[in-house]
Amino acid sequence: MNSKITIAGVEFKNPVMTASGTFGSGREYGEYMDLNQLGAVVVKGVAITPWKGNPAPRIAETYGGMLNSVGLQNPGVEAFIENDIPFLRQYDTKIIVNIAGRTIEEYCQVAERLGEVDVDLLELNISCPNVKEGGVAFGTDPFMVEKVTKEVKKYSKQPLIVKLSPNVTDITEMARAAESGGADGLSLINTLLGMAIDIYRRKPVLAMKVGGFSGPAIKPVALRMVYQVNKAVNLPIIGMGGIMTGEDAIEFIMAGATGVAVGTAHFNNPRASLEVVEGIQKYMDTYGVKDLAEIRGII
Amino acid sequence: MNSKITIAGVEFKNPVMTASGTFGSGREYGEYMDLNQLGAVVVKGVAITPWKGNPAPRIAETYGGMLNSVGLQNPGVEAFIENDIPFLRQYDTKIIVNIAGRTIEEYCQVAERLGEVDVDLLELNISCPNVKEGGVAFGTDPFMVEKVTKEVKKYSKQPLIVKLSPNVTDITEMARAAESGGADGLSLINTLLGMAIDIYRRKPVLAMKVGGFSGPAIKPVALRMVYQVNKAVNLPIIGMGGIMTGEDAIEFIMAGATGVAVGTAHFNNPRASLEVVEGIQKYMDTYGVKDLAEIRGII
Amino acid sequence: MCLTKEQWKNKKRVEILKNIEIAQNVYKMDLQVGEMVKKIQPGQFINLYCNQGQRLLPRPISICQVDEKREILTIVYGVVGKGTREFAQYQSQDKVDIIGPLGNGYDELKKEQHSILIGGGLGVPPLVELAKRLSGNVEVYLGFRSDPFLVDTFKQYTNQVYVATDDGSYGYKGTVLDLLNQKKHVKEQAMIYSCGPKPMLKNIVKWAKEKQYPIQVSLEERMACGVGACVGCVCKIQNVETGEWEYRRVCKDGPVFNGREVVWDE
Amino acid sequence: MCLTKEQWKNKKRVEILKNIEIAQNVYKMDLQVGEMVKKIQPGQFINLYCNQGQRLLPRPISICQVDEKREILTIVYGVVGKGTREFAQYQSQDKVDIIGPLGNGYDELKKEQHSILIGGGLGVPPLVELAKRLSGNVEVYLGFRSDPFLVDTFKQYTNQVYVATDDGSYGYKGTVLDLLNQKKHVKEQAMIYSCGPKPMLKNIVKWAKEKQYPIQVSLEERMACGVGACVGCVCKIQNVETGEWEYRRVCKDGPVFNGREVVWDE
Ligand SMILES: Cc1cc2nc3c(=O)[nH]c(=O)nc-3n(C[C@H](O)[C@H](O)[C@H](O)COP(=O)(O)OP(=O)(O)OC[C@H]3O[C@@H](n4cnc5c(N)ncnc54)[C@H](O)[C@@H]3O)c2cc1C
Ligand SMILES: Cc1cc2nc3c(=O)[nH]c(=O)nc-3n(C[C@H](O)[C@H](O)[C@H](O)COP(=O)(O)OP(=O)(O)OC[C@H]3O[C@@H](n4cnc5c(N)ncnc54)[C@H](O)[C@@H]3O)c2cc1C
Ligand SMILES: Cc1cc2nc3c(=O)[nH]c(=O)nc-3n(C[C@H](O)[C@H](O)[C@H](O)COP(=O)(O)O)c2cc1C
Ligand SMILES: Cc1cc2nc3c(=O)[nH]c(=O)nc-3n(C[C@H](O)[C@H](O)[C@H](O)COP(=O)(O)O)c2cc1C
Ligand code: FES
Ligand code: FES
Repeated sequence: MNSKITIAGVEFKNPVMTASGTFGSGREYGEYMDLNQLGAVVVKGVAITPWKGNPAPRIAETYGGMLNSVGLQNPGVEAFIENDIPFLRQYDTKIIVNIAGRTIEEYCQVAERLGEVDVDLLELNISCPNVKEGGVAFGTDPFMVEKVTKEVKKYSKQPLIVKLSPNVTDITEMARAAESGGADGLSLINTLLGMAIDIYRRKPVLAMKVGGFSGPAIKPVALRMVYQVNKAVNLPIIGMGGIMTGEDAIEFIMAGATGVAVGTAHFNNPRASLEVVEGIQKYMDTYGVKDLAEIRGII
Repeated sequence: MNSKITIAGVEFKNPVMTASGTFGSGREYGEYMDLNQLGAVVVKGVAITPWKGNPAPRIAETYGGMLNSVGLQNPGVEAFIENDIPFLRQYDTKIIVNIAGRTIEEYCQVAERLGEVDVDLLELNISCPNVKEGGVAFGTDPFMVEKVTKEVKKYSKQPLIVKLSPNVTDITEMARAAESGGADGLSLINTLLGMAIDIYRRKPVLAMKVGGFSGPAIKPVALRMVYQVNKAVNLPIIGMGGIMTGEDAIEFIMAGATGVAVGTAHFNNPRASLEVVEGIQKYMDTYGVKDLAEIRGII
Repeated sequence: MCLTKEQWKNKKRVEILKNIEIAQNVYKMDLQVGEMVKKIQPGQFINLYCNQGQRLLPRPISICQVDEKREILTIVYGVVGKGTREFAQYQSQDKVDIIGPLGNGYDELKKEQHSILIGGGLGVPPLVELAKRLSGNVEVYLGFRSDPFLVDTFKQYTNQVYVATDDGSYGYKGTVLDLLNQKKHVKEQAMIYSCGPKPMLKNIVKWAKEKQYPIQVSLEERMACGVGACVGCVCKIQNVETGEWEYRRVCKDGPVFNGREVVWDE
Repeated sequence: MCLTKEQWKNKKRVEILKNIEIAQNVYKMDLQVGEMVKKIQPGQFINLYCNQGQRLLPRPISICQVDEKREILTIVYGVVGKGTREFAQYQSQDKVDIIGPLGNGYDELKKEQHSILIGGGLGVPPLVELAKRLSGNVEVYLGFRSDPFLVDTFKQYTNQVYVATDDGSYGYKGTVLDLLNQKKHVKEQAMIYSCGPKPMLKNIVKWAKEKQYPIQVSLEERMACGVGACVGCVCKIQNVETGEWEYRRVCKDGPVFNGREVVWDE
């Protein structure tokens, strides 16, 4: 049974990745599992300069899910290159860097800088609901999606994955725009926009009031979008949104995903992504699936 | 402590209603609770002629939620008037009729026919994700939202509530369109569009592939939308989406809702809506809230 | 019409007395349900709620048997998904929420009539209480893939219990329909009571029609409310005269239907 | 750098030995955790996961005390929300998942030094193991709203235990700071160890600064991962020289910080 996959010419030993922002740069969860077992580590969003992020509270729990308003706190691309790439390169796993920006220019600068270093793919985050400029503003307008993709693509040495926001009326429109812009693949979904209220303090739980909603609660929306996008464009998809188990991952693959990313599940179980790897393998063994291509987009 | 509310001139003994489609016309759950304790019964979608609905399976369970693709099966407005209104009028509770249509004309016909009978409000469902014509097609285009609202309003004797779809980029745009069209109030949210896959049968669980996603899983999205809409328009809001307890209902009221509706929770607990009534009362007692207006939209 | 407080039904938390595996991935659970046992009709079901909060929907499970004196209700269920996997982990003394009895059970005939009970796989359990209550001539035909269960229980109520397994590991090798065809059924009046997977029921109905037996079938469908409110659990029921069909609720209008009225095409 | 299989930490399912209410809505839970007890530093915490699947995030709870011989870890928690309400229902012999120990605890000083431990409400428990391990002169100041707990436990380790309650129902009537101010603290070198609600900590830090005592404070923030990966649980930490601040992770960079470096403005 072979669970290898290829995205934009890059081969991954298995389809399981870590969702950006939920896994740091791998160091912390590396204490809980063997990072060599992962298809790829997708690191948290990196910007051209350090970003402070949003005030606390940044986390709220919801039924079967959670909200976050981290706001892309990150030490900037130089610190990332210095500290995290050497750490990750010790392991036999692919590195995907999620890139953040406030303007098209900033995205391009990060992409250009990363072109000089040893990482495997770039993931363009135009869908973060937690930052005012950049982020989701780019991700909900097809014209902007195409434009930012096209520009960043010019500066990218590595294949460019565009990460889409689910907070739109028609996700296929955004997917087609990214395709027109020259994306080499798509990641979906980023977080939904959600809110929780502390009725005793009579305030939103999050300091920023609203935040990004993730976890198994959102899986039905994510699956539906992967399914729709897979029918609409010809790009490989990294599917995510609520994956907790190997079975969940198989659902995404059947909906059309090539890769799958595990995010919030880590907070419930530090070894979640490895258990997804094992679960996929077990499904393949039990049902005689020799290659994931046999079931990809089968529904 | 007074939990009375008023929407479009109609007074309700408390803010708790049943979400359309989850409570039939009250008969079934009437065996589990005293319907007199409810603020209103919102009956399932009624069309001008009987609708057969969609093939089975129509139900899928998801993490903290569920999908349905009932497709507005209903016996038509005449059968509804004959069988259900006399039943409901035995109780001291308001009646809100959810109206379905394939065309603007059909919506108008139902509204007009209901003008002749004893019901308290109409709820215009332009947000059902389970029917091809009508339904969500009307609910995701602000131009259509305004138009259908304006037309149906002409034929409505009772106040007209417009029920909005959450499957849009900007819910406030739809809310403003309904307001311009002359809506007397808004209901939100209807179901998100979701999917679940049976990996053993290698097929979507639902015969219709995708369906309406409801339950506590979606509450963060619903709360966020109620909050946004309350800031954007001057209409009373009936908030819903995942309400399971009195605390959940208080969150919606703090986000700006006047009424609240309980849907999927009934399937987990037939008495859910009554427990919400009791929970709201308890919160008011414990925290000295004399009138819900004190906390409405407080955040 | 308005019910009084005493008449309202409610979700009820009951104790599990026993929960044991009786065949591969098939469990038998005894519940201490109280007075509810008195109201039960064979073929009815209960809604069993999961204790895990992420699973909101109840699982409909047929009533297999009741012990009126000790107020015990027995169910038999297969582990097929997340909910039933959770149930299988329950221990005696654990508690679960249920509502019921729900739906319309089998119409039992008067005494001295001839009855043929036909069950397949997880459709076998609901026939137990029926076999117990029927008098007269009762024949029981049971089909399993491989590992049979409840056979001895039926034998307490009738000595005409016939078993088929797909792999021949027990009883007749073949389907329950093959087995039925082996026997000669010449009784003029026999009521067929049947429960099992759809393809089996479809074939049994065809067989019954040929033999001109009336037939009651118990159907399954994915449910949400289980009480008739959501219209989620439908099957196609046809007016045999006009040929017109409509979607009817398995939970409230069934789960037992007249086999001749069911449209099987999907 | 790469760890070997044996070195990986993991979520661990442990048995609850005892779970009792020790003050109104305050519970003490003993967990049979195995070897983990050996690695613990006072001020560290564990992530306690809910058994109910709709609650995904672990609850960070400080380590109150360990019994190295019997491999028991004790926590004390207040019932303040859904998760802690669930914990309160657990019975002995139930099991829970935990990871830990997590975070950086208090820097303990060498022997014979003077230590002042100041705890408020649910900030009291993490000071127990610290009081146990400190030697030299140990003063303990505890503030409660009304119903004190763990007071006798501290008395096992020092005879200088002073208690304040807001309503005067026990000990001194007033805040723990009022109580502190009542005593004369003239020792030149004393380390302050503090844990409690933010407004209290803010005031204690001010007091300590005036007296020129070094002060360690243990902070709380809403967490997701608890291990430093999500950057969800931040507090503002300032470089005292430059005045520049950045968000640091309470779970990984703390929960114990140098009180002088914490920015309290929000
Ligand atoms: C009236 C009736 C009586 C039944 N009696 C029995 C019985 O006695 N013994 C037994 O083993 N099984 C019985 N079933 C089937 C049983 O309800 C399902 O096997 C069970 O719900 C599966 O739940 P799960 O969580 O393990 O599977 P999942 O597929 O994970 O279930 C998820 C959801 O699907 C629903 N679902 C899945 N399969 C079915 C199904 N076949 N019918 C209805 N809902 C389904 C569940 O209710 C749940 O909402 C009966 C079904 C019906 C409708
Ligand atoms: C390092 C640390 C140590 C702690 N030690 C103790 C202790 O020893 N005893 C004790 O009673 N409490 C302690 N707390 C606070 C405790 O974690 C919260 O009271 C608890 O998480 C509340 O959970 P809940 O589900 O009851 O509340 P809810 O508000 O329903 O919790 C929902 C979510 O909010 C988070 N949350 C809520 N309040 C807090 C909080 N104050 N800090 C962090 N997360 C929060 C929870 O983790 C959960 O994700 C500690 C917190 C931290 C950060
Ligand atoms: C705490 C947190 C931080 C996140 N940060 C980022 C980020 O920096 N960049 C990004 O593209 N997505 C970010 N995401 C979104 C996730 O990568 C993922 O798309 C989303 O959480 C859905 O997957 P999940 O349900 O498995 O978590 C973040 C999510 C969480 C929960
Ligand atoms: C089975 C089912 C049927 C529904 N039918 C209707 C309907 O006929 N008309 C309508 O406006 N909304 C319908 N809805 C949507 C609900 O009224 C409600 O907006 C939604 O379920 C969110 O609330 P909840 O999470 O409390 O269920 C239906 C929902 C469910 C689950
Ligand atoms: S399950 Fe709701 S009508 Fe049958
Ligand atoms: S809780 Fe994730 S970094 Fe602290």
